[in-house]
Amino acid sequence: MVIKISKVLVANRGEIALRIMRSCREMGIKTVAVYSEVDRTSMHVRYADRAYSIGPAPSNESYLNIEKIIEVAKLSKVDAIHPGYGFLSENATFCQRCQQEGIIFIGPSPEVIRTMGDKITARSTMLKSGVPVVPGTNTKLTDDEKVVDIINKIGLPVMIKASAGGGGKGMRLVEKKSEILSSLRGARSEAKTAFGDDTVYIEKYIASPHHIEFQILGDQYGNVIHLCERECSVQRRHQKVVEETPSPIMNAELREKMGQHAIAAAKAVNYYGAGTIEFLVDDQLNFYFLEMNTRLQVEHPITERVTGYDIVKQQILIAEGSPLEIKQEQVIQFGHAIEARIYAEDTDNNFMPSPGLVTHITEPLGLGVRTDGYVFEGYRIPMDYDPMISKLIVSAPTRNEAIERMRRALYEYKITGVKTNIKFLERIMDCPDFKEGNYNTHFIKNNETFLLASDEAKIQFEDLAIVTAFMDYHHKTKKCRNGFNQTGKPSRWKDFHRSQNVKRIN
Amino acid sequence: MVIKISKVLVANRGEIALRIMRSCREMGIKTVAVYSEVDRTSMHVRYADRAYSIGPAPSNESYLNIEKIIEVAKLSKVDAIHPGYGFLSENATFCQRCQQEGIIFIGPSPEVIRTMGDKITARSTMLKSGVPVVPGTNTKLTDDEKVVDIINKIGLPVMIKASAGGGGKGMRLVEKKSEILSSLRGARSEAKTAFGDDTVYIEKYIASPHHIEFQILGDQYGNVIHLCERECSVQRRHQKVVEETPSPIMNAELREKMGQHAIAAAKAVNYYGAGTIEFLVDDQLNFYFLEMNTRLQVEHPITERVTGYDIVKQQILIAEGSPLEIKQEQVIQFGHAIEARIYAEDTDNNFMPSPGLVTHITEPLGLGVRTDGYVFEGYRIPMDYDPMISKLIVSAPTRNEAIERMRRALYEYKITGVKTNIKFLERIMDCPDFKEGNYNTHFIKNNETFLLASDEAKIQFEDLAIVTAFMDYHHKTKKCRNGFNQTGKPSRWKDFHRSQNVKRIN
Amino acid sequence: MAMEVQLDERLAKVELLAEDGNMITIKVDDKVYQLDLIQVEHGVYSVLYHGLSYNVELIATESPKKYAINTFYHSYQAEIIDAETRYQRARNAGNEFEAESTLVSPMPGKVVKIPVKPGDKVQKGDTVIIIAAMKMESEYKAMKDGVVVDIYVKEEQIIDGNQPLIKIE
Amino acid sequence: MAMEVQLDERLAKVELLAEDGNMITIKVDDKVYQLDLIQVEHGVYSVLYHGLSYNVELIATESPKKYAINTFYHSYQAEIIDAETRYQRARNAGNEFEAESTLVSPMPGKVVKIPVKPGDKVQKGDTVIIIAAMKMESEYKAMKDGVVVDIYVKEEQIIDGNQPLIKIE
Repeated sequence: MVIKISKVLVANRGEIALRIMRSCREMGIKTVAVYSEVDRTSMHVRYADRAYSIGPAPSNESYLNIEKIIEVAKLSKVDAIHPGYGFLSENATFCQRCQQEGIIFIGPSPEVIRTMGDKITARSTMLKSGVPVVPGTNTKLTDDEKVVDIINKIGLPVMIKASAGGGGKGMRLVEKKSEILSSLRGARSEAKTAFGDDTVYIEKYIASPHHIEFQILGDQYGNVIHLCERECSVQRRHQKVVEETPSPIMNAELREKMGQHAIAAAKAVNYYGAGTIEFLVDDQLNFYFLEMNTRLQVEHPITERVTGYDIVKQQILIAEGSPLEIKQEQVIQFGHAIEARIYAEDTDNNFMPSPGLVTHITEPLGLGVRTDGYVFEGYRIPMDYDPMISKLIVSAPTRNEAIERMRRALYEYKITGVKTNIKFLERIMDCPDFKEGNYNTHFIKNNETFLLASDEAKIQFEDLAIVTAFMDYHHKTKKCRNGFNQTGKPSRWKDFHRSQNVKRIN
Repeated sequence: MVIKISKVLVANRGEIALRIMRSCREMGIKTVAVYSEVDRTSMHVRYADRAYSIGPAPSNESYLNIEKIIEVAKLSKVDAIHPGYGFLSENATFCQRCQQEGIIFIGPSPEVIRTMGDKITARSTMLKSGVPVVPGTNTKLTDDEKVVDIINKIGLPVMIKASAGGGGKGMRLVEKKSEILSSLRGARSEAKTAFGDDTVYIEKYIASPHHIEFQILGDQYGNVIHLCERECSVQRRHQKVVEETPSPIMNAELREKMGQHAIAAAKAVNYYGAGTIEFLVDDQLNFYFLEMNTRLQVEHPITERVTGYDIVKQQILIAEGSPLEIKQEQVIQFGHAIEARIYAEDTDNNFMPSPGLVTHITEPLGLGVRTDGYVFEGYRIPMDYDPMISKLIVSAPTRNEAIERMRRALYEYKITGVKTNIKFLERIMDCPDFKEGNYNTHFIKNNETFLLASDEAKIQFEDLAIVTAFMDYHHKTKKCRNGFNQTGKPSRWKDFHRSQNVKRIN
Repeated sequence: MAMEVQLDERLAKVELLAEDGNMITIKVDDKVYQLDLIQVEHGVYSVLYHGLSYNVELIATESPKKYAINTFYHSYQAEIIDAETRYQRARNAGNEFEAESTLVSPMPGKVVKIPVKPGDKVQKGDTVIIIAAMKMESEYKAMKDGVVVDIYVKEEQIIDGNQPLIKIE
Repeated sequence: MAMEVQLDERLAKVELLAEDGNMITIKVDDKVYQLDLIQVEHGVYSVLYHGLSYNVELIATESPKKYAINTFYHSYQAEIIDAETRYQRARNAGNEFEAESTLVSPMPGKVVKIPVKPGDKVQKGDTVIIIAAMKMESEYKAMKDGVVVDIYVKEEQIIDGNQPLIKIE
């Protein structure tokens, strides 16, 4: 049965809240925003049809406050909630609470979220369905001695990983026999702190792997398709920085094979909604199931660009109970797309986050460029949330042209007031290994010297900087002497258009 | 022989100058801007690698000043000049001057510009090549009596058109016998004033025609392809307002047939470069050659979006002497694209132009949206040039979704300070005839009542407007009393972020 | 704090009943609103009313009491009417005819042609001045029968929006 | 008009030789430039030099004499050195050690933990404060051996960028 959704609460903030509301608006669906105290001036509050405050800045008092969000959902009489990514998007309890209240959760069932959230259960489910997983253990390990035995049997190097894990926490690479016990204890203690569960499992370590994921869509009637792969190997500390599709190492045969396994993985858990199957791929193109993300991914726009489909709209249609209209054989990759994530961070200073006031912003425009952002001139990026400012997505018929376009778009992108990683992203586009498509998850580490090289050309622009500062100060003091700016009138544009006006009138 | 271009002078301004420079930047080509006195602060001056002043605001003293532009081209040592559209783009003399100076003109040969610029010569050239033209005369008509004879033979209604014409000037529709002589004299006198040439020709009047054009690309070796059609029937006073591709009335067979004729038309004059063949199409899908534009068109981005090709890059490659790499059979239309032209004009007041200071601008972002603009906050749109501010291009897999996306993008597009036609464009997207794809060049005239209907919902937002103005004034006066804004310090963001800061610090 | 606000044709009485940061209680004529109103960008306000989210853009004019206002799809002209304004309006009341005698430019542009001269008799609808802007020429007509008493601009002159052009009496 | 400008490590002597609208002649140390320099947006300058087109963005700071500057790809810190600044610098010269004794926050954030208290002996490299911002915790270390003499912030406190945190002597 298809139940048309007419009003959606977006339980998120930042660029993804806006991105979801855009699709809702195109579908004629009303949107409800929720916001924490520091987000009153945020763009998602202004873009939505309705907006409700849900508490103080810390996430656990607002964006993670299930009961408060349910309360707003009932008050504003929405049919459905979209959780975005992060926050409550993979929270089975929240999903269940929505069901209890008769509110559609735009995502999979709580059971699937639970199954895929526990890495060991996910591994064994995949194994049963014939999806290749990284060789390792598939039961909960608690006895340290047994773990050491198993590691010796698998053979070093191995990864010790937390079963409840995610985001690189509770994870240790073991390369030497002498490190086994200390790494095991380290992983356990970190997992206990982060997830309240010190269960671990062991995986064979895949040397120089590629991180490649498949976007899948499944409806509530058992139909599942994939929208091809995304190459996500450009990472820093397990954080993706640049993604692209197609992957430079992909070929049609491998795509077909991995795609079929991705579909099998989704079918194994009766998955519905949009989801992502992550694989590790080694240099010999062997691939292994890594994990499944049961939500929208940050990098979904590159898939949208090459396939043409609006993934958020597909999520909503599936949640309404519509059968999938896209057939696998219709899915093509038209051209090449690259996404770069713009972070508010100081790349010259150990990538320290850089919240603060955005004094000026110029977004790149033109052919093949998409920006998904949420900040504007005068917006104060709060220190309470993720440092991602926006995502810059470019596309072109070929990978080379897409890289050239990305360089052009990064050149046009100007954000002042806060520090950003734009220069660092430009260096990635200039990096020979990236240009040749010859990279894996060690790319950033291997190219650190190139990527963080200091600016040798800096000195030649010194005089330019000096002159401009001098002249600005000179005009400022001159104006004060002439008594301008003391009239109380808004003088924002007046001064630097005065000369123009004079020219025009004479 | 291929001669790589390394530096290009863009002999234009506004969005098209920027759009060309973007492609140059992606190709690693340096750019040189030229600007008139009122354009010192224009974006194209800031975007270019070099910029030179070429004279006062009036076009004939700057952007149409051939010798001045050639002088800058030599001074800045460019290999090539891109003329954009308008200004010198279809000026055979300019094209020839470039050749004489050994500068590549990015466009066709002067001979072709001349042939196609004279409408009668163009008509007879097409006839000879078997391209259908609107029934009418193909020789220069000077004798009034003979004209009357011919019109009587063709049968009313007819169009009288200036041979040197363009932009609707020197053109008359004749429906009654009694109007023939006065219309003929009117057309002649207008043509004389506008083009210095009163030669006219007669065309059968095509009732309720569609204006459909084909984008073609030809190289210097006789290879010509077409990149499918653009539907341009949404016009107001011969000015295009909205364009889309594919055309709602097109089918595969007709596209094939018209495409072949477009290629034949280009081959008939040994055309190279990017060009457009305009056709009139009647309700029975009979089509007639109307004219050829020997330059880039304003609406080229919709073709770029569905085919994936960057037409400016193709122009540059052709000008370098590269053979076309695109084969006709590779050209597909991926999805549907619509362009809306944003004009600075007062649609409620007879579309009067509205130059002035842009105080605030928010560009639409997200999936399937491209903006080609050039204005920014604080920019004063000069009264000396075209009122087009930008072009908004959307795309989606289907026409319906593209229309929904255009509505969403127009909703997000905020320009204050000058009046724009954004509301009018939204009404077009809401208009049943447009939504059903059931329109021809009479669309705007036929739907005027709907498109210009007054806002009935206006009254319900009155209180909102009143309260906001009141509170702004209230805060302004309060601030003055408290002595703020008299410190001389920049207070642009200070005031409205003060409350936020307080919240954050406690 | 209470004042009157003129919005296009409407004159509304506005009273601010309470203000606590961006939370306000305000009365417009007979209706009381509780609003969350905050300036989010230069000249851009976000207003929340019972959960509904509105955006309002204010465009400053040469007078601190006058605004051009854009809401969702609508545009308004507003003026704050305080004691000073009321006094001035009263003073000018007698001169209303005066204002209607003067043709004012609705947009910036360049004077192309003035086919009349002071002392000429004109009829309502006669073209008295032609202005060009953005490649388009507009003809302005006399708003009534009368005599041209003053011409404030010259041919070829660049003019601003809202500039007096010709006075007819 | 002549002044000194401090740009990062460099101290440059600047003299404005001529100014005619946006056309200026200016001397930086020994080099004379003829430039067309104009502010085009709030804080954004367009500079033309022998036809070359440059864009420079100035970010205002709390002091009208200090700027953060972005050119093409590069960032700088600048300070206008006039008589007043020179005097203050001279006065502070004796206290330079003072400045280096105080740990200052490089970014806004929240104090998570302060594992030291006044009177504690610390060694260079010891963690003395942990700050969280944007889901990331950063540890700040003592810049020298010494004794914690003052702590200006508390755990859980929200801090600004450039705020003094701890003094070590």
